[in-house]
Amino acid sequence: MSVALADKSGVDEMVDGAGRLRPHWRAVLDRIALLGEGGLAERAPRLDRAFEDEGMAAVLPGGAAAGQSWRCDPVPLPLAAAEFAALEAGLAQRARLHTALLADLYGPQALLAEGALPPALVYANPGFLRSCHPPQGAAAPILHVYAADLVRGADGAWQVLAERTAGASGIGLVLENRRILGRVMPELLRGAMIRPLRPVFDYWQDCLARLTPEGRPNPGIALLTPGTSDPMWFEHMLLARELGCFLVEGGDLTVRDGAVYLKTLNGLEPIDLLLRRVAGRHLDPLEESPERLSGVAGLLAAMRDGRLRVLNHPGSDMLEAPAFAPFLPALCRRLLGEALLLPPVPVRWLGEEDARAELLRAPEGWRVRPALDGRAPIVAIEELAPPKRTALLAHIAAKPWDHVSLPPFAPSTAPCLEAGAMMPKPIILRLFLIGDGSTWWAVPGGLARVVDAAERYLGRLPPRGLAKDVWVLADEGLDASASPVAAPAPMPIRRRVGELPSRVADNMYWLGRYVERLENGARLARAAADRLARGTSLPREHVELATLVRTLAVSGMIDRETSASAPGLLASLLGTVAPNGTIGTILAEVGRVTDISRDRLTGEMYAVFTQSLRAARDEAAKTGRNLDQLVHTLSAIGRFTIIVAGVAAENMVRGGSWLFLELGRRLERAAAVLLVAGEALKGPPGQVETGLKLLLEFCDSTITYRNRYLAQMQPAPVLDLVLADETNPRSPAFQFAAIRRLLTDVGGGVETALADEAAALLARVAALLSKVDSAPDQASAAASLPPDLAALTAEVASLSDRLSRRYFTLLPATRTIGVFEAEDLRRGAV
Amino acid sequence: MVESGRTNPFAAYDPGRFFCELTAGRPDDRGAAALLRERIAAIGLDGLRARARAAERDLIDLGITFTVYSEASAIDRILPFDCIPRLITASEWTRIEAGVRQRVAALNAFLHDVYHERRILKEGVVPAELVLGNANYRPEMEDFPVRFGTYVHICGTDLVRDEKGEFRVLEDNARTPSGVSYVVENRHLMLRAFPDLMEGLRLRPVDDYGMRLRAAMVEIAPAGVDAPQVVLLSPGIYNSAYFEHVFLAREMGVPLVEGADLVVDNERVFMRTTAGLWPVHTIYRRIGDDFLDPAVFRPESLIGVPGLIDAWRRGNVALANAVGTGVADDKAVYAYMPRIIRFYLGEDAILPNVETHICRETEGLAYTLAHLADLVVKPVGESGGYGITIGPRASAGELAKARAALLANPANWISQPVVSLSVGPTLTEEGLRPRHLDLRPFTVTGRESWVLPGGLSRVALKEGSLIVNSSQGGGSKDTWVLEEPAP
Amino acid sequence: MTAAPLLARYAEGMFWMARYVERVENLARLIDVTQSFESPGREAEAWYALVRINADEENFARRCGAVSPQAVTRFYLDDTTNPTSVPAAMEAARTNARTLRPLISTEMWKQVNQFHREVMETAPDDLEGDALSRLCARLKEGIQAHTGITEGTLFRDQGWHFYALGRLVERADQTTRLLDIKYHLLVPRGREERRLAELTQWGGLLRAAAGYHAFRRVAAATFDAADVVGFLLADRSFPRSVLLSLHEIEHHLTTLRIRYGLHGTADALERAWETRAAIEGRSAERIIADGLHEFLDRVQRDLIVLAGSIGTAFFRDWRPFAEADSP
Amino acid sequence: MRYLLRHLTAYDYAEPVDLGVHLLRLTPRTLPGQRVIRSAIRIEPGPTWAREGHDHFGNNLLWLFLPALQRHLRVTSEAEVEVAFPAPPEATATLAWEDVAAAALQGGAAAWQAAEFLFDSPHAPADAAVRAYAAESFPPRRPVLAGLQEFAARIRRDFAFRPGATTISTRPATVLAQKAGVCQDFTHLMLAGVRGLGLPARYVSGYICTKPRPGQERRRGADQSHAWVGCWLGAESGWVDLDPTNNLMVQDEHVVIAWGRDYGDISPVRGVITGGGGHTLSVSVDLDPSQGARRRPGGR
Repeated sequence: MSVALADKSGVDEMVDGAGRLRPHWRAVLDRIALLGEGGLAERAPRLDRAFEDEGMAAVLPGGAAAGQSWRCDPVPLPLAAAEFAALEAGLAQRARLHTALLADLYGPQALLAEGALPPALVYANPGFLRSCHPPQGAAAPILHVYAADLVRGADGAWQVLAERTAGASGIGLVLENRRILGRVMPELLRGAMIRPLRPVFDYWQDCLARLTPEGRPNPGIALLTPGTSDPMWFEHMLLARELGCFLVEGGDLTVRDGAVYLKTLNGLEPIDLLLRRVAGRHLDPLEESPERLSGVAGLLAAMRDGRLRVLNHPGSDMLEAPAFAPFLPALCRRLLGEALLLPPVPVRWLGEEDARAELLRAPEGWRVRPALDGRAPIVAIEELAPPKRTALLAHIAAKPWDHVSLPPFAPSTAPCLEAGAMMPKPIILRLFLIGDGSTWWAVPGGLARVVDAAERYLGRLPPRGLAKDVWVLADEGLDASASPVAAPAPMPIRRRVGELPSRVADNMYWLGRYVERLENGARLARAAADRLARGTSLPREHVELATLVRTLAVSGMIDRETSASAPGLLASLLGTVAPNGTIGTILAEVGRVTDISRDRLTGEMYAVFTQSLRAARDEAAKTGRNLDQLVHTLSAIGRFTIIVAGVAAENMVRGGSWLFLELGRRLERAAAVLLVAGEALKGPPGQVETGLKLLLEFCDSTITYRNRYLAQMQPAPVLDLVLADETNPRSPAFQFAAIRRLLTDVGGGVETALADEAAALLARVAALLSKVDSAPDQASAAASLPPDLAALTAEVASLSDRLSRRYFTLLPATRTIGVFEAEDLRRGAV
Repeated sequence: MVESGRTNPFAAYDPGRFFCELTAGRPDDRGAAALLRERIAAIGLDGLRARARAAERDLIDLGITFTVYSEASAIDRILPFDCIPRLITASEWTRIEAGVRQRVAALNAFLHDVYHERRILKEGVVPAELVLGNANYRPEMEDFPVRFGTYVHICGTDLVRDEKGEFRVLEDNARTPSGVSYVVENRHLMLRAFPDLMEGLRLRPVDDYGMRLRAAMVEIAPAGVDAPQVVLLSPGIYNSAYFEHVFLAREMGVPLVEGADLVVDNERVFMRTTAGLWPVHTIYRRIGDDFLDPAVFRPESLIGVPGLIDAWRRGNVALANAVGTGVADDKAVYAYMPRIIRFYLGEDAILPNVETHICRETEGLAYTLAHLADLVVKPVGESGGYGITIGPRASAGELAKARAALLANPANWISQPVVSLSVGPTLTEEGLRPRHLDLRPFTVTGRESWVLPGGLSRVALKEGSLIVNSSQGGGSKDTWVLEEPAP
Repeated sequence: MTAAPLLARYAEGMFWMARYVERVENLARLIDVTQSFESPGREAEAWYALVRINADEENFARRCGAVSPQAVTRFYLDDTTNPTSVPAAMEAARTNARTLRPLISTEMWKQVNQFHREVMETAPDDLEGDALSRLCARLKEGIQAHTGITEGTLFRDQGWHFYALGRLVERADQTTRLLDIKYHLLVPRGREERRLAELTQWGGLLRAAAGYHAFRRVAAATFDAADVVGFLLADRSFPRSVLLSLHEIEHHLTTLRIRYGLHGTADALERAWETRAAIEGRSAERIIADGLHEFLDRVQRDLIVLAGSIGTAFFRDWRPFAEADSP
Repeated sequence: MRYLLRHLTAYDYAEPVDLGVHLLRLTPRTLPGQRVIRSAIRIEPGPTWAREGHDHFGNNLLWLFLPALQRHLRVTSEAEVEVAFPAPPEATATLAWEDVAAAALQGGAAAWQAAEFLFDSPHAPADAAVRAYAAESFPPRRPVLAGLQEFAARIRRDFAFRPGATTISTRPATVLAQKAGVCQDFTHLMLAGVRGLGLPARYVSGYICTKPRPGQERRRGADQSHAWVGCWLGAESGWVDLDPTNNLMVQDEHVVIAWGRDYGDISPVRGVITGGGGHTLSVSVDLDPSQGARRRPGGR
């Protein structure tokens, strides 16, 4: 194992200036040695693969190509216990300082009146929410999560590069890094004396309990996400799941009469605590940024009224402005009466005459960044093209308060695996704190981000990158798993069945329908492929194949015209499983719905779904243009659908998600069997027997039929078995009976209209059967069924429509009035 | 020599003097054999091997296996399957079908006669002691009526084909013939793995065997039962043919029972169900006579049903095949089959026997002793290929031993010339090579007989070997019977 | 036309196939969770809990001796001669499936057969490093495929009810044992400052029962031991809770009784009803206060009797004329 | 001067509105030069929930939650107001504009609140051309009010009052280029120009007397909400309001409703509705001198 010497520019985390190993690295290298010679290099690709498969990028719709996701370096970054304790104390102090700062800025603004802060930092700050600053005062703003980016200076001391007061993005990455590292390299973590990350959520939930507005024993807690298009959506999903709260988008919430509610199947559920992952100024289109409708109108009114607590406080985004840094030492003394423990990197606000003069005197060598936007990148003046540089300097001269300057900094380096060898790479460390408004606790881990040579430091987390797991070493003699938390009173368990957001119910319902549609499509295609393979010489076989083609065409899987010949049919079938074909499209849709429903699936279920789904999609995407490839693809699809069925049958909690997934599957299956039956019975009575055989095959019921009846293929018993037998897991009667039960559960025993409809369908099937059974010529009676079956199919579709209207109907689009129109000033009077 | 995958696999194929089922010119195949050869050549050796491997995997997955037991473990093996099918023309099949029907009719007539009037013994056509002294003779059957006079409901007739292409009967299996499941499964396997080989060829289907069998079982149920309950009686999952039992039970749609599932109460047979006792009317049994009823035959049998024979004799249950059929498929009786056919049916055998010398008859013994080195000497009443001496391949010592055995008990032996079994191209390590084949068509008889088109083609996988038994290294092929040309 | 009722042997085969399948799933999940959640420095203890949950202390001591992660994984995943191992359970499941071959779909048999072979091919390499969690994932996926095929192809006739009974009895038994052992590993240490560490352990326990996220959704914020016990014992929608299992057992027994007229279900029904009433009648806090171990012990004994009475009524020991014949 | 104010806003929706949340700024502010004798807001249909309050700038606010499935919304604001804003200081006696700018940027006890109105705002972004246009009125050391008055007069002179020439999103630079707009555009233009020079300026919304006084022409912007500019003259002189649309110092013809950085901070009837389809809006404003209690405002 070779370790390249650290670059001179930055301190190295592993070796000191004399090339000696720092002692706390001993533990890490010992663990790595356990993997054996080359063990690390061997595991690294698997680690990459695991991140691609299960990491954040994997959930982005469409999946991510290699190199598009966050990766984790196999070599962790250890932090000695004492060093971490110092960082924790320093960051906790900063979190307290920011809380005090917010209390003033959203209250009396004494700091402005005293001149301790220049007005520009507040009034020109886009994060300052005037709607949160009513003149008569409001509850003190609360910070609940806090993160800071740190770099180690040349003197070896950590400095704060940036702070995150809006939310603490990246904590999900920290947990994912540890989880996947632990799975791919269990030996690395086994026996290592490091502090575990698992208590994080326990602590977090404790905090939430303490932060719940008083007198709310069973708080409704929700995490507000911008939605699946957000690059950090994965993290939102993970947090919501671990914290046991709802994951909601703006559209899921509504404000009624001054209180915030979640729209669920059972009506409106009150929300008391909102963890926001949406910028403060996008929370409420009524009072802030009316051009964005991502928020919830009336939310801020509810918050001001004390009906809702938003964490972090919507106005806290303003403190991410880099311009605050140079004022913090003084503010700390002023507000806390303490000296600031952790210094910032030497940032200077150009609103100060001296700083501006120094910069303008010799712009080269300075870094500049917008003073009030913590997410904008840092720019090196000497790297700017002359016109841009001139423009920037002019801007600084005109609006000096709009930028800060800072000298170049060289982050420390840490060893990273590259091409099998350890190479020093510059890193930035992000640590996270969780608090309840008064006490703070640092997550014993973090995100060490490798700064790419090409990348200038960005204020926000990039969508991809290389991270290192951060190991906080346990103090000798201290129990690694203990943590200094006082026990709050335990909260009673709260039932949440039925509190399913309508959007989620909609997704689960369609997931069920799509999966079943896939299964039915694959079954039909498989039956056609088999006949194609063995050739059709007998008249019976011709009829069967023609029926299959018709059914596939009616289901929209293939085009009937072009599938008339055997080669045409093969091409059609291959076409339908191709990524842009009907089955291929459904596969993609299933993938999409699975991803956006991920917060409703356990990790295990999600893994099982996506792995088998990916296998199916990989098969479908293969270029083979022959029957073999078709059969492989159909098998892979079949495997995916049975796994979903298996999970639904035994592993899903019998809650709302399950109910709607099942409803979707059952409805689709009933419709499919009715459709196949309708097609199979089309034709003269003489062909009925052939149709019946096909129907038995499609419903997996051939053996059972033989078990129950003699060899004779008779219409009444066959149709009874495949349509009306409630013990046959494929019969419409079975589905209708199940749908009735499911709808009864969904309706909570109160609403019975839809369940009654399902019962009526069940009776309709029985009626169809008695029609055939009592006919003197059963074959003719069977051949006359298709119109009845079509009518029944239409009723299934109508039940589905009514179900959607009742439970999923999305409210009409929201819009703002009175802001963009202002007709009152422009109407044509005089 | 191992052929590479690219050459025409038939280039090095030479059946020699044997009749080849795929390369011998048969005008009535209407070009099917040539077409098939072309298609095989098109797939190529590599393709054949790859698909054959996949097909074997499929067999293992499906559990289409027989179990070989040794002291330490039970190993599931598949019956080796050769992917090159055997072709039978429509006219060949017409003859075979008529021949085996005739033979089954004669066997049933014979059995009825020996358990009733014994005309054939009284008239000396068949030596009485050969029948009455046979270990498989069941006195319990005497004067017992079976429905439609059918004793042998399921019969497997082993045929071979000589150099001239003439089909001859090698053996009758009138007790519990096995192997029919392979006929159907082989076809399914070919459909999955080699659909392109049969495209457009019109083949007689084999998949309604179960339905035909069940219909026959219902026919033979005791008269007056409205909806007879048929069951298949198997020795259980440890029997090497268990897969076939499952297959048949599923294809027939009847319960597969083991002895312990059946009870006899008041001379009626019931099966134990969760709801109590349920009457049973026809038992397709896959257990030998000796094990059927410990109360009557072998008392140590654990797989039988005490009281079953009583119930049967009372006419409360039908057994298929009937007890005591072993007396008819004995090798000794085999020699007399042409005479038996003529005796009962007044016809010549459509399918000739292999020329057989009955050593209990003086001429037969004399001829056998004189031509020992050219003949195959077989014991009567044994099966499975054991105890046979093949003259042309035997050492002097082996011949001497056989001669001594013959002289000691001539009645225990028959002899036959070495039949040059036909061959079929078979996929081997080296390439396509000729291997010897036989054919076992299956006849199902209730009120009437029906013959499954084709039958089990077994192939001796060792070069030059004539032994096609699965327990002795045999494999099987799919058997394709071409449809009659459309009128 | 009425079909023949179910052969007693088939009913037995269904019941046992399901139990063995459920056992494989539980073992795979336990091993996966143990490996993912082993506490630094306390690995041996965590792995030994696995042995204790399966009541394999003696068996393990005889075959393996000292406890180590490697020994335990080998014992359960790669030792065909250990009757409580995954391969042994899978072998038994397949043997039963073979018996049931005439009854179950080809798809179902094929999957069991393939999966059995896959399990039997487990090699020592599969237990090393990250391969172990992949193996567990494959095992779980195999069982889920089995369940899916069963769900989609097995007729909801008598056989299915016996199948369901097998899975549920095994599941209820596993959940009680899991709770019993884990609870006693955790609780005696219960000093207040270690509360969080324990909560973490409870998280591991919930994951072992596949109920972690479900529980999270139910328990809004913090929770304590009684909440977890209550969830695993008495939740009404969590598929692995003892109460839901018992509830479904009752449902299946009742269906067998009413739809198929199987009156032999009486004893078993009574037993299920009593056990369920015992769980429903008391809060988790109360159960813990009165002695969780004793309570779980009772539930386990009840389950054994329950399985026994199903067996006596329908399977092996069933003697149709025993009573009539006895003098 | 005493006025009776009546401001009617009516929305008619093509389809019923499922949910409506509204924020009204319709009640005049109480100021040293403005006395609100009475005021009332009528809403039809009646809200299910309402809250009164003040915003960051001290404007009067009313939050409304309306019942579901309404087809229209009518808001009537009526008030009786007496206005008499003090006369502006002598223009030549005001501070040099550069000193005002420096004091504002400095913040601190005297200026920190005025400093809020120094910076760009969404509807009045900084623009070099606008700044240059403004700068013509601000030669070095000119007293600030003199510059402002000249600037307002230039706007009145250079720009055509032309409803429909602009929309709310038309930028000051465009208004400057096309030399036409309405009161809101002139206000934003002036805000951008003045702030470009570093002077605090705020957007003031209100009304101007509907009927012309004898001998005067009718004021532009009557019959509607009106807007003008408030300017800070330094800690001592404080704020004065200039109406660039009519080139007036605000004294007794205007009623002040609210102020903020620009129109976005003070829109009078703002709401978020779901559903409703298309809608039509009609607004009418009357601001007439009242003769004592001849007519009771509020209609009752």
